[in-house]
Parts: sequence; C-alpha cells; structure tokens
Amino acid sequence: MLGSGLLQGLKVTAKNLVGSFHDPERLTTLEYPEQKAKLPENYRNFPFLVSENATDPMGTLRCVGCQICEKECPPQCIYIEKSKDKKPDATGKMQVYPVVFDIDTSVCMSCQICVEVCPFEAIKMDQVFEIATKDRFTALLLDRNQLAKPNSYYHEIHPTEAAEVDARLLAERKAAEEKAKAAATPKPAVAPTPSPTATAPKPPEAPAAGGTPAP
Amino acid sequence: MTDAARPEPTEPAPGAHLVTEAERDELRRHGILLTKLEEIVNLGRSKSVWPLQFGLACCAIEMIAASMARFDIARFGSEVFRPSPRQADLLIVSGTVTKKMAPQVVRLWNQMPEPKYCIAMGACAISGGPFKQGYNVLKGIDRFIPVDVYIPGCPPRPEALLHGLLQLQEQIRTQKSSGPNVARHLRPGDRCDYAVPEFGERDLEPPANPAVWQAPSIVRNEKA
Amino acid sequence: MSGVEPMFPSPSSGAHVNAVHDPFHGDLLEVSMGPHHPSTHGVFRMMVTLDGETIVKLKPVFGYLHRNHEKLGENTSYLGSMPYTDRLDYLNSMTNNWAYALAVEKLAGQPVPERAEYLRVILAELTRLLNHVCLAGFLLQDTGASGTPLMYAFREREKILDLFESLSGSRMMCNYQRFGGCRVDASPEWLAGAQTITNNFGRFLDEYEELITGNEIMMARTQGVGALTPELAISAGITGPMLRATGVNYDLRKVDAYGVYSRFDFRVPLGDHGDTYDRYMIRILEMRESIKILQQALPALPAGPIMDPKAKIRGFRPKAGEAYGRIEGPKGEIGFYLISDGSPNPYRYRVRPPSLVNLTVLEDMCLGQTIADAVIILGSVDIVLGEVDR
Amino acid sequence: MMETLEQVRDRLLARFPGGEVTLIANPGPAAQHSLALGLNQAAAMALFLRDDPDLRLDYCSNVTGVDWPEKEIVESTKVTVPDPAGGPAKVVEQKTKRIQPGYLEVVYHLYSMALKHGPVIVRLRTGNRHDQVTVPSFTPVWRSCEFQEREVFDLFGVKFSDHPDLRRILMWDEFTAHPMRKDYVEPDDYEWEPTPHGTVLEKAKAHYPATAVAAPTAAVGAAHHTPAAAAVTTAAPVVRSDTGLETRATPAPKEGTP
Repeated sequence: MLGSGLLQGLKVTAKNLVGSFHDPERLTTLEYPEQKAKLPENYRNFPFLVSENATDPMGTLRCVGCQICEKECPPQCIYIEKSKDKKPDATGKMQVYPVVFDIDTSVCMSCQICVEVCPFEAIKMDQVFEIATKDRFTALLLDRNQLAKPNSYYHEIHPTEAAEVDARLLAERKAAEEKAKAAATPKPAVAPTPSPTATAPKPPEAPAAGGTPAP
Repeated sequence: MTDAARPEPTEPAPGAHLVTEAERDELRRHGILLTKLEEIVNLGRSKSVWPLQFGLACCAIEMIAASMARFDIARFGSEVFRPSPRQADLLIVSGTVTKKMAPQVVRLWNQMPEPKYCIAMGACAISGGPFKQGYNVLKGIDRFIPVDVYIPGCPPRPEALLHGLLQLQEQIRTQKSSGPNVARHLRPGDRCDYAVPEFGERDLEPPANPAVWQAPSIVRNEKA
Repeated sequence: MSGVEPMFPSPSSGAHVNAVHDPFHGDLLEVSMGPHHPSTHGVFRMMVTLDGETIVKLKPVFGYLHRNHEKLGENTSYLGSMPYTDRLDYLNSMTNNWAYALAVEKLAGQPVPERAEYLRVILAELTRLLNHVCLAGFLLQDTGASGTPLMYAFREREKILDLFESLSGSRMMCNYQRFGGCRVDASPEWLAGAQTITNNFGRFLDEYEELITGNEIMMARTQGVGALTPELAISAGITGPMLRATGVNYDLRKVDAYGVYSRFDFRVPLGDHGDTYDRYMIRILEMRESIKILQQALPALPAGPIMDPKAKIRGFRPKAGEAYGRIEGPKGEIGFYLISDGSPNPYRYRVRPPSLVNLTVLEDMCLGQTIADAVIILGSVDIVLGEVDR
Repeated sequence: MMETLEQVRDRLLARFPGGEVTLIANPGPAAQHSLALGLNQAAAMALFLRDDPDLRLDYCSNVTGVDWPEKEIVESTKVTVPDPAGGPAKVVEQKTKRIQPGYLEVVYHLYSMALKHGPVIVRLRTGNRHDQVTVPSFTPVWRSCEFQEREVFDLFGVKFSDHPDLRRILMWDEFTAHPMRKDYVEPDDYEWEPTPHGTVLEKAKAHYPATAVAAPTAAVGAAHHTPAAAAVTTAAPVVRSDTGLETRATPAPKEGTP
C-alpha cells in the first residue's frame, strides 16, 4: 500500500520519542556544562611535563632536554633549549634540564608521538580540553611553567599507566644503583667517591641510538 | 533600599552606574530585574547565536556531532544552522582553510550581517595546525578575518566547541554599545568589508590582511 | 602513439560552456555549486550546466581542501605520517591507519602478530559500521529527510566512538596502528563493550531500515537515479560499495585476503542496477556482513603480543625499494604507494584516494538528471573531502 | 596464476617490434617489479595489456608521479696505466663526475578485476624535467586515469598528450609552480613561528625584526642560565622573557601589502 513505508517510519520515530522519556538508550543527551562525561583513562589531549613534586615543579622536571620529542613531533610544535649547566634531578643525579620548553597548542594535534618516543617518561598526555580563548598568541603557546604538572596529577588522570611508569622507573633506578655499586666496588682505591656525572652519565635505559641529540 | 545595603560611597565617576552591581543582585534576589537596554539586547543576542552551516574539514564532523542528540547544541540556542550567510550570526571556521578556499571564506564573512562573530575551531583554523607547513595551507584564518574565540584541539571535542560557544556568549553579553570598548561592529571605520585575497602566481595576494593580522614577532635563539 | 579510441570517453571537456543562446530551447545556465554548499559534503564544488532543470554538463572542481598531505609525508618520518593518515578520510581513521601500516610493512617486510591482525579486523569492521551508518544518514539528509535519520546514525556512531576513545585515546583521530602491530592492547572490558555494541547493532539496523528502506519518498528519489554500468565502473576504477552496487564482485577482503580476512565467513553483497538505491542497500547489507565478521572475530581473538618484538617505533628506516599496499576501506580501495631511498623519510609518499577516483563518473551519472538529483548522486558516492583533495 | 613480468615483457616486445620495454627490479622486500615502457608505443602497449585475454588488466588503480631530479654522481674507476718505463702496469683510481639527468616518472598500478590478479606496475619516463615532459595519456584506455593524470600534471608538471581535459586540478589555475617537485620552494609566510627548527627556523629568520640583530644574542643566552634574573630584566616590549622569546606588540613591517 502506498504510504505504508511512511507510516512505518513514523512508528519508529514515535517509538524513539516515547522511549526517550524512560529509556536512557534513547535519551543520550549529555547536559554538558553541568554534567560532564567521564573521560576514559586513555583519553589524550595535549601533552604536559611530569614533575616529581608539586612544590618545586621546575626543579623536579623529569625532562632532561634531550630534544627527541622536538625532533619526532610531526607538526613541529615543540621548542626546547637545553641548559648548558647541570643540576640535580629528583634522584640527585646531575642532569641537563630544559631552560625553554614550549608547546604551541595551536598547532599540536595530540598524536601522542612525543610520549611514545620519550625515553625518560617525562612527557605525558593531558586531558584538558576546555581551553577556548580569545587570545591566540600568548595563551596558546604554553611554556614550561604552564606545562609542568606533578606526578600526582598524572596518577589522577591515567592511574593504570602512571602506576606502570612508576614501577618501571623504580626498577630502573634500583638497577642503576646496583650498577653503580658494582662499578664502585672493584676499584675503590682509584676513585673512592666518584662524581655522579662520571659514573652515571646516562640513565640505564637511555636509547642506544639517538638518545643524546645530534647537534 | 536601605542605607545599610549601600556600599561605601566612593566618588562617582562621570557616567558610572547609578545602581551598583551589588544592589542589582540584591534586587534580583527579590524578583526585580533592573537592567539596561544594552544588556537585554546582548542577552538576547547571546542566547540565539545562529551559526553558518559551513564545514571545512575534520572539525566539521565534530561540529555536526555537537549539533546531534548527544551534545545537543540546541540547549544553547545555536541549533539553527543556516545554509545562507545572510541569515547567520556566527562563522565557525571548522577545519583547515587552504589558500584556495581562503577567498571564499572571506567572501562568506563579508556577506554575513553585523553583528557577527567568528570561532576558529581546531588547530588548523587557528594556525594551520599540523598542516601548517604545507604550501597550500593558510596559517590561520585570523590572517584575513577577525576571530573572537579560538578553540584549540585536533579536533576539539564537541564539549570543547560548546565551551567555546559559552565563551562567545559571555563575550556577547558583556559587549558595549558605546564608549572606548565598543563592540567591533560599532567602531567607526568598520565597514563589514574585509579585503578578499586574490589568487597569485605563487601565493595569495596579499598573503595576509595587515588591517586584521598583527602578529607579534618572535625571535628564537640559535641552537647549539 | 596517439589515436587510441577511448572506450569510455569523458562526456564533455573543457572548463566552461558559455551560455548558449538558442531561441528554441532557451539559454543554458551555468551554476557553480559549492564550495560552500550545504549538501556538497564539505568544500566540493561542481560547475553544472543546466538546460532548464536538466544537467547537460557537470565538472567537479577540487582542491579546496588540498592540505599537501603527500608533501608533508615526504618531509616527515614514516611514523610521523601515521597521525596525518587519520586526517585523510576523517570518518575512518582506523582503516587509513591500517592501509598505511600495511604498505610500510610491505616495504620493510615487517611481520605482524596474530592478535594485532585480529584487532585490526575488529577495528576496521567497526569503522565500516560507523562510516556506512553515517553515510546513510547524510544521504537521507540530502534527500530531504533532514535530521532524524542522521541523528539516529550519530547516536550509534557515538557509541562506537566511545569505544575508539577508550582504546586509542581519541574519538576520531585514533593514530592506533603501528608498523608491526598496534599501539595499545584491548582490555577484556573493552572487548566486552565491543561485543555488546556488535550484538545490539543488528537490532538498530532493523529499526533503521524500518525507518527508511521502505519509505516511498526515499524510493522515488533514489531508484533509477544515477545508474552506472559495470563496464564503465571498471574502466573508471570505481571501488568499494559503489562498484559492487553495479554487480561487479570485487572486494579486496576476498581478492587480496589481507590480514586474516580469509579466516572469516562472510558474503559480498552485490547490486543489480547500479543506481543510488542499490548503493544505499549495498551499504546496509555490508553492515550486516560486518556484524557477522565481528561476531566471529571477537570471540576468536587470540592471546599474545600486539607488537612484533623486532618492530621499531623510532628510527624506522626501510631498505631502498618501493611498495604499494591497499585495503578495502569503507569507501573503496585505499592504497599507499611508498618509495624508500633508505632514509628515515619516504622519498615518495602517495595516497590512492578512493573518493577522488569514484568521483570520475560523477558527470556520467548526473547527465540527464535534474539538478536536485545531482545532490543525491553525490551523496551516494560517499566522498570525504580530506581524502579527495588530500 | 598470472604470468611473470618477464613473460609479459617478452610478449610485449614480440607484439611491438621496435618498442622499448625495460624491466625495473625493486630491491625491497615487497618485490613489486615494474615495466618501463618506451613513450612512442606506450598507449598501444597499454591497450594490449588491457585487452590481452591472459592479462585483462582492466582496472588501473593508482596513477602517480615521481620526481627524480638531476643528481651529481662521482664515480671512481680503476684504470691500469702501463708504465712508460716498461715496469709493471700501475692501477690508478680515476674520479669522474657526471650529472645523471633528471626525469619525471609516471607510475601506473594495473590490476585485473576480471581475473583478480595484479599488480602490474607500468612506468613512463620523460626525457628531462623542463621541456621534454610529455608522455602519452592512458585516459583513453582507462577512465580512472582522468583525474589522477590531471593531478600529476598539476603537482609534477608532466604533460599528457591526448588527455581530454588537462587542467590544474588541486591548485588554482593562476598557479605557476609544480609543488610536488623536489626543488619547489614554498611561498614565504613564516611570520608567527613560535616553535621553529630546521628549515622552518631558517625561513622564519627572514621575518625576525631588524632590531633583533642589534640585540646581543649573548645577553639573551646568558639570561637563560638564570631565568629568574631574566624575568627581572624585562624591557618594555618583552612580554615573556622566561621562554626565551620576545613578544613585541608592534608587527613586523610588511612590504607590498595594500
């Protein structure tokens, strides 16, 4: 019968209309500003720099300014200048640090490649997205002070991943200590107190190739 | 209004509000809305921003998603996507503006009636984004038209678009119809007529509109 | 040597037809549709010459979203191009990822572990579901059913996007595949979620078909509109559902049997008339086959690693050579042609876009139809401008 | 099963006496070898590939261009020079420089939908990159080449004789360059480049204000060692010296913009 298809369609829309009053499957609206969707743990939007503690973020950045992420970033939105001097990181090891670490969020495409290539677990993906602004030039270019967020924040947004990372870093640190001990014991007479830079110029899991940036 | 409710009498600047914010809040609590014509106009404008149905690239899909049931842009009065620029208030530049497309975007902007607003949605519309270094990609639509709100992200979530829209609504609510901070469209000299670039042999002519695009210059050091 | 008689000559040539004054028929009218037109699915533009309401000539104009994908691909590393492939056909980032990963794996001779192959199949079929369901929504939008079918389609799409987001971290730009495997593993909860969606999708399709397939207006608008012959379709390199709607049995999942597709039992739906209605129906039927594949792949997902242990993420330098890898994307054959000269960047990086090649016959399909039908025919081709112009 | 590429080549040579067909080996693991066809009989050969009952390559999937610019090749050859004194001949290494001529290449990936095999990869090479850039079009043989050959024309500058509608497809008509060539130079619009490195940094430098040269870079560099001190020494136009960038309110002078 002509028109039966139309009537059938109307039946479906009526079912959806009525269903939207009692069936959450059919009423999917999320009342955004008041009600926020729970972001999945894996959600990623813009990178941030992990610092070991919140009180001194600049002093405890995990980043050692190796510039791998800068080189690998596909849209080239990271800019790093590393320091010429060294200062102790969270474990007390002398390390180079980034004096300038800028990310241009107006270019970043949140592809996560910087996170994948970072050998120091220093850069991770954030979950903020409510950053609409009126000012493009200064507000969207994030410097290291704005990028640094404590490890506790990382645990908050990516709990599983952060626990894995912490366990891995701890194991690495232990291995490094044992290695240093083993290196120190055979020839105690030569260098009783080896300088930290001499025994551990690199973290143990530093990449074999390209770990130190080519100039 | 009692004397006790009055705040400290400060020297009233010429043209200052006769009724202070605190007093108006107090009145509002009692169910009396005291307002100015400017504010009520702005309120109306901000709650019915009609966007142009204009999708460029990936972000357009998220823009469509924002207008669908899950995110429901209709709750903010912006569900009326107009196909014609003559009926639209808001240009959402949702995606990469290529150099081939840029003249058309400027033309659309010129055809929209004032007051009009522009949201640059996504990295590409703001700065060219990941495609910035391409030979045919415009490095930001703000080289040719004034942008009110920038929403970074690639693409921004639909919630981020709604957040940007709320920012724009806030901006519309507080815009002034007179005085030094008058809204853009009321400024003398603003003729709603932005220069449309021409296709050149290698690039757009001109590559940016100097009346709109005033980028600060950046100097980076030589690296070791 | 010149003078090869073209089997299927292009219907007309040249950039413009000036208005022809003919006192008997009246003037021809040249209309520029797009690049800003609500129903051109992006920034597509057609120069249409009309005789009354009938199309006598139609020339597509491209390039309004030419984002220099190939040039950027030659200037970034192999890994760096992976997130860019997400933005080619931005509805189907997972299949784009897979096509690119497949081409690079061919180029480097990189094996892929079994679990990753299964995950790729699962994600590709979920992508096919979301592409086809959105296409049906947009097509119906073009025929005038504004809103409702598209809203239902997006309701289902959001569920699949939530799955993608919880796995890969992003709704649309998944950046999930890697050379030699996948980036993150799927948890049992994720697989359970995928199973639920697979189980429920058939019911949704029933409802969706009840809503539109039998609709008289829809049938009147699409049946016999934009018919395409199989011979022309083959010559013009049409692939995907549009080719199969003409009755040509050519599905790369069967022909190339890439990945682990040979292990699943599914059929290739074929059309009969090659018109717009067939193209719509093929997609609905393909979704049902996709559900069938998902029902087989999800329980059969083997345990094991998701990355080949020898695969390199950083500093990936394939030996000199070239490779062309292709898969059956939701829109047709998406291929990547790579030439390596042994450096970290590809020497030549080329995308074979199904949408662009499928548009070759747009003029042939539209000639003699009315201008209102051109919109529907274009909608049934299923283009995404990010891929057409790259 | 499809016959091997050598057999295809031999049959082509037998069918087209005087034609040129070269097998080009692909050293990579993909082992997708290809056939380079001579330009004078290429269109007829393509027709043969399409219609031959054993091949029936009725589907041309992918058409693309590749740019191979001129390359300077230094070859060292060992030449034995007989000693004029009559002693043992000496082996002398001679270095010869030669310019390997550049050319543009069009690559076609052919498949058969009827027999479901492929790919057969066909290459056409131009004489050079400037004036001998015409190759026969395959659009009359396979319609799918129509837009893709236009794209090759637009981005690489290969001209196709017999193409029904050879116009620019992606760039605008007024555009003169061929941007996918390796020696293409992009237009200069590197104005706001806050995160430059490599070639972008070089290009962005052209837009740095003239005053930046006068400013001693050493002083800025020294400030980096003590970021706290740098923050104190904010000159008026400098907004954020901690990041090492100077943000000036005044735009860089532009030229020639109305």
